[in-house]
Amino acid sequence: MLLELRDLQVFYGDIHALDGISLSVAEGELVSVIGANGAGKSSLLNCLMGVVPAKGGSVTFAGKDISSMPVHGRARSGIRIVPERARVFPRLSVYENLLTGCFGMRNTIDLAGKLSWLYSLFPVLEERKSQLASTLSGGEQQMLAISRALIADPKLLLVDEVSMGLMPMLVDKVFEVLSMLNRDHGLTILLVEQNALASLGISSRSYVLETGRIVLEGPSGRLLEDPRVREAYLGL
Amino acid sequence: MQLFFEQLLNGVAMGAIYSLITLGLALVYGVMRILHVAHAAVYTAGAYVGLYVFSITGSLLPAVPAAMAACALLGTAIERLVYTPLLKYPPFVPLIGSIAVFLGLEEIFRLVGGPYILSFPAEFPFPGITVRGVVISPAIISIYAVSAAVLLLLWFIVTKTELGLAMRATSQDREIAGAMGINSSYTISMTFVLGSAVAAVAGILVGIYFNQVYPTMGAVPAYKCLALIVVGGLGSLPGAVLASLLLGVGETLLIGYANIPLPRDSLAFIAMIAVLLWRPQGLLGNR
Amino acid sequence: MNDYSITILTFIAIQAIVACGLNVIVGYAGQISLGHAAFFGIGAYSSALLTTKAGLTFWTALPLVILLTGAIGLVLGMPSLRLREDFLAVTTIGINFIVESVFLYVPFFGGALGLGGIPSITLLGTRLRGPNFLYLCLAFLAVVLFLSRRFTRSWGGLACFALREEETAASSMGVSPIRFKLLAFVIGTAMAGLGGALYAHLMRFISATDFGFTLSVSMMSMVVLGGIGTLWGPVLGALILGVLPEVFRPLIDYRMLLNAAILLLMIRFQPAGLLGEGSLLRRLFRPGRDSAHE
Amino acid sequence: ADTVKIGLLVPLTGPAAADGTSALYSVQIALDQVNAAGGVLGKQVELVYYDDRADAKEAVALAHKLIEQDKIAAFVAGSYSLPTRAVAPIFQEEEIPLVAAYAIHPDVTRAGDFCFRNGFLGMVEGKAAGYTAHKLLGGKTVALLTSDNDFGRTLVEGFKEYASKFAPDLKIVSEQAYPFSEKDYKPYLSKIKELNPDVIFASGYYFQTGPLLRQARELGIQSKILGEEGADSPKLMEIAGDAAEGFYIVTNFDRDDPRPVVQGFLAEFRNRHKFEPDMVGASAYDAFMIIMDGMKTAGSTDGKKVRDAIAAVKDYNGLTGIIGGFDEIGEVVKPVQVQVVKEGLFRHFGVVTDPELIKP
Amino acid sequence: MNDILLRLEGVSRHFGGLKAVDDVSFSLARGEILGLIGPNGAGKTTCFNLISGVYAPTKGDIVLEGISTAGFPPYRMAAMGVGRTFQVVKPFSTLSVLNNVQVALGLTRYGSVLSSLGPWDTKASRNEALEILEEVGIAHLAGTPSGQLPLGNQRRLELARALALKPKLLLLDETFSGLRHEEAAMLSKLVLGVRARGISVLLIEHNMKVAMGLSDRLVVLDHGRLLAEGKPEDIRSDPRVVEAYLGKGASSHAS
Ligand SMILES: Nc1ncnc2c1ncn2[C@@H]1O[C@H](COP(=O)(O)OP(=O)(O)OP(=O)(O)O)[C@@H](O)[C@H]1O
Ligand SMILES: Nc1ncnc2c1ncn2[C@@H]1O[C@H](COP(=O)(O)OP(=O)(O)OP(=O)(O)O)[C@@H](O)[C@H]1O
Ligand SMILES: CC(C)C[C@H](N)C(=O)O
Ligand SMILES: [Mg+2]
Ligand SMILES: [Mg+2]
Repeated sequence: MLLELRDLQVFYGDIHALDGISLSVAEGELVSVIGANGAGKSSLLNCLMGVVPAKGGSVTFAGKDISSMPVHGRARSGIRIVPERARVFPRLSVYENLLTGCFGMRNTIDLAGKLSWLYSLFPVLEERKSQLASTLSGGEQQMLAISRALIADPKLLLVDEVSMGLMPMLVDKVFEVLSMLNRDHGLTILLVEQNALASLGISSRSYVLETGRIVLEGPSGRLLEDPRVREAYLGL
Repeated sequence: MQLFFEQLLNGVAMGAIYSLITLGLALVYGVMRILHVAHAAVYTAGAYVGLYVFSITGSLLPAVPAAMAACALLGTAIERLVYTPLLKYPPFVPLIGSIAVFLGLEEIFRLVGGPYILSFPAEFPFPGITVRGVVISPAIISIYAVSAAVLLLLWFIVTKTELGLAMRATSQDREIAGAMGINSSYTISMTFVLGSAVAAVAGILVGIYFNQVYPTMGAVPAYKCLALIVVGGLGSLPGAVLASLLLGVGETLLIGYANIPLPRDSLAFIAMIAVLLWRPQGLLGNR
Repeated sequence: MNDYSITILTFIAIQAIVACGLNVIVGYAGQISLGHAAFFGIGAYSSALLTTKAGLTFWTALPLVILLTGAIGLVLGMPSLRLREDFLAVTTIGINFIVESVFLYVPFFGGALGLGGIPSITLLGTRLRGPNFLYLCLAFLAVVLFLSRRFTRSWGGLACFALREEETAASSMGVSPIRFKLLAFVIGTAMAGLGGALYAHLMRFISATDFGFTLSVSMMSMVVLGGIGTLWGPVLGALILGVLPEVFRPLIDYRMLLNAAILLLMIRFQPAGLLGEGSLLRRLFRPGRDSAHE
Repeated sequence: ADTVKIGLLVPLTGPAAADGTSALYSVQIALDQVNAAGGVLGKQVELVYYDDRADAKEAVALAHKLIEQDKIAAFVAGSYSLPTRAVAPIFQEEEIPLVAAYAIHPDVTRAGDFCFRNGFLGMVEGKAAGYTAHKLLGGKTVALLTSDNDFGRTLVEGFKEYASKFAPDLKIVSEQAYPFSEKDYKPYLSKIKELNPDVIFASGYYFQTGPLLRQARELGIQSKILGEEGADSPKLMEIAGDAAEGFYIVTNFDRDDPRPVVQGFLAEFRNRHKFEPDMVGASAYDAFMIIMDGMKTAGSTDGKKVRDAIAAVKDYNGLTGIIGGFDEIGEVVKPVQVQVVKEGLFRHFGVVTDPELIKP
Repeated sequence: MNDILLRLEGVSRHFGGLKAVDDVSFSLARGEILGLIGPNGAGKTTCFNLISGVYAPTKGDIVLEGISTAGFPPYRMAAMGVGRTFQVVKPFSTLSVLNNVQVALGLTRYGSVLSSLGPWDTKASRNEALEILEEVGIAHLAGTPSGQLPLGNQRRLELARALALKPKLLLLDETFSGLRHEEAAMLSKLVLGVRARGISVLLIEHNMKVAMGLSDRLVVLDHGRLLAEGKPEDIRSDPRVVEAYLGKGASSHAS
């Protein structure tokens, strides 16, 4: 297992956001998490990244316990996040935002090659290379956040609602890219998504989160058939 | 004409000194969005430590690095103990903390160094230059040389190394900067190290130039330099330098050639308000 | 209670009045002002001038003083409409310095020599001194607190809270940023003017340096320390910052150091203020009380 | 009580701390001398002092504390004009005698008949400075450069009054003021350099005049430079170095005065502390001693009686000179000292005795 | 439906050299739900900012109920009956959810200083705010500081505040994004109910199921310009729209 959580607990003051989450993601797997508003999906990803502290439980990544590793340490060991609401650096240019994605490893990756790949994926980013990120449209910021996370060849990618704000055409494209990276390059992905149809579609396994607890898990194909999931998440 | 050049030389020297102090503030503001009033106390500490080491060893050679080291330490201590824990509160909370630190340090300087003005009798090991009747004193030469060197070095660090990018990213979203592999607490500490070491240099230069070191010598820079980073465009380093030089020259020429009815220190603020009404983001700021 | 403690308490009451004004601007409307002492000074100077040069009594001058200070607050509040956060903070520092130097340099304001011969306050034919002056200040403080409370409970107050949190959203909800920021500025500075008038007639002699930046800083410290945006915070802050130096008085040499240290410790460990959200005092006295207005 | 309590306010912290410390140390010497000689009226004297930070508001509260809590019999004002002005009416009202050491503002003594001043009124010292520039230094043209506060401004007023009343031929070629915390005087001095006056009257404190001297000489200004009591500090020499040579001041203390009071005080001060005594300290010493003398003469510590005794003083042998007496307002009448810096020390240069000038 | 509520007449907005909105004209009838769609960066949010007064148009005019409103500030537009939500949510973070809605209820009081002096925290205003929260489904969170809500609920709060303005025109900027199907369906129903009360709705939405399902008509922007306009079924099959926006897998989103 590349990633393994045991009994994770997260609190915000008195709010018990995650209550005993245990899950695992194997190397090269694409796993999705779905759940209602406030179920704790974002908290889960943020806690894995180290942005939100855990009150209890353990996180193991590539065989190492990273529970007490600071956020930048986790990033350096190969975890990247596409955060909810993109959270690009507003007063850095688009290009500089991309550079932050490969901080400290500009010389170890093929920067030019990566950039041209990302620009071909999202041509608008090249057009807006020197524009401040705060003036990008919502969807453009989302594209920037995805690119920023991909530029440094992560080992584990955490994705929080990428489809939000993206136009339909791009939603398809982004999901294609994610499954391509997963399939062809063995990138391990943990995907949080409201667009349940799409995320169950590309993932091999899924978890359903409700009020801080995992209530359902299994192969995505099986969840697609689950009546509760169909009603609440798929509208079928 | 000769008088004009003398004034100009002197004005630029003042500007250079302002910019050495202001840069630290701009750096800190850039990375933490905090108005680091206590920076003026770090600068005073630089002057005291410099003077102390100088009076023991009789040489500036150990005095300058010692002061820089001491100030770097003091600066990061302030950051670690006061600012970082207060970061998530509205900006006036760390500001009040900063002012408290500033006042406290002033008292410590008074208790340790005495309430009196101490002189800083360092001589420069080279003579002044006379260019067409205008005397350029060794002190002014040193101020020019040292500030130019420090400014260049800082410019290089901030724009040419990844540290600069890390600083700006950290200032805008500390958590996400971390998630990109940037060690934000290291970055912030480095910022304080740089800014404070430069302030130490400024403190020593001022101490020698005016031959005085005293507990409240930071009081005027504490607020005047705030005006300067605002005029420059908060967080903009070139802006801070530009504003400092303009103020140094402007003040000097205005006093020399016009009878202004208001004190010199309020000039900085009048200029600031004028600039802000015209460009609310400051000279070189973008927003 | 002796004369000495009464004097201290009188100063505290006056500063509490002024700090309450600052709280309206900073706490309610979210406009950082580090130049509040300027308005305190404008109140003091205008009352001093009206009573010494125009021959008015304190009571006839007072409405004029309050109006005048509020009006100047309106004018000097204008920059706050264009500037944000730290820009505004530093601009207000600038305003403080400029106002101070106008008092210091313009002969009409007594220049460097200050203004003396300010009459004391008489009420019902008796001159107010010692405890009576204190009662007067406390009465005004009560009025100021009452008005502050009324303000927080008015739609205008709510509009200010909204502006403080998110200006674009507030504006899209019908709140004119200009109108309500200036309203807060006028109310806040008028309170400072009232405090200034009391101060002038207590001291009977004023000079520009009484209204410097350091005073603005301590006003701000009072508000932040007590709990910014709370009703009683500024009063508590004024009380603490007024009493502390007296407690440390016997330590002479270490007094100001301890003062600064305590301020730092309080800010460091109760950053939301002693009466602020989630503070120790608040948890002790009002367990389980919800929501953020007041 | 079995001790006589004397109150003292001095600035021990803040920008005026150095002056306050000097004043306090000097008063303590006076106190020890008095107590060693058996105290006053058979009782030991106790000094109650507080730090007023040279702040009017603090001083007012402390004045009440001295009166109410400490129940002092008399008060030495050892602080700057600003706080001293603010407290004078309070002591007046309580009928407690007040002697101001070195505050120069006229309001101090105008507060009433219980308020006296041992230092010079700003106008007097300013006039004496005018006389010195004109007569003793032979100046025909002067440039005025002053610290912008009540102190500097008042002195300049006095100087100008002298010029307009007594010396029509003395020309004031420029008048400039710099802010209290100025450091860089070159812009002002450059202007003066062009005018090349015979004398520059620099009225400010030593931490201002010191650097000013240095920078003036650096710019190559040759004019004679005259200061006043604010520059009367050993610190001036340290700051200005060689540039202080030949600098004149009008002040309230003559270090070359051979009288034993003076030499004894100098020796004692140097013995106790690491630094040189100054005019601020000497004036505070005298203020305290005048009160002691008043009590002895009155044979009582009662405020009214002490007041009357002080008002009646004649030819008192003070540290700062022979005090002719106090006028009806409470201003001291005594000669103004002129000193010059020689080899890094203030030395006697002359005195201004003309009653027209030194009568307040 | 000839009763025109809002008309954009050749409206442009430039940022430096960038034409975010370029000569756009369309109109919205009273009681209509109009969908505004288009690729990312097409200028949809900018259009909202123009209509709600956050930006003034560089060129062109915006007419609301026959009044030319170009250059009016947001608070005047609000007073004229425009209520909006923000794509990037903007809650009054430290205020409770209830207080957030109450702010919007004060719309009629903010017109003059005098009328703003009345008390706001009355039983009436609390009840009214609670009712609206009930409608959007977050009444149980009334006491929570709004900054602590998860994103989906902040979107609902945005909607609640806009409704509390009792607008004639409701502008919804991706209010349905970040909601799962069940939640989106509930809000769709609410929007239909709002329209039934005679309120017009202008809606930006990338979720085609929602956009196509709710809108009477759709306007498509691309690169700041009007690309197409028409009934949902026509837009869905318009090749230009498919190429620029929907993509080949269009059916999976627009089903
Ligand atoms: N900064 C915070 N402070 C307090 N509570 C928070 C904070 N962030 C999240 N919460 C609470 O934690 C719980 C989980 O929130 P989280 O954002 O993880 O939900 P989510 O599943 O991502 O929801 P959504 O689908 O709306 O994004 C919620 O009850 C939320 O109110
Ligand atoms: N203040 C600004 N300065 C410069 N460019 C801007 C500014 N605001 C918006 N833009 C640009 O204008 C274009 C239109 O932006 P807008 O936000 O209206 O797009 P949108 O249609 O809402 O897109 P999305 O669906 O991604 O939210 C974008 O390309 C954006 O980069
Ligand atoms: C130290 C002294 C020169 C003080 C001065 N006499 C004053 O009253 O301000
Ligand atoms: Mg989420
Ligand atoms: Mg948009």
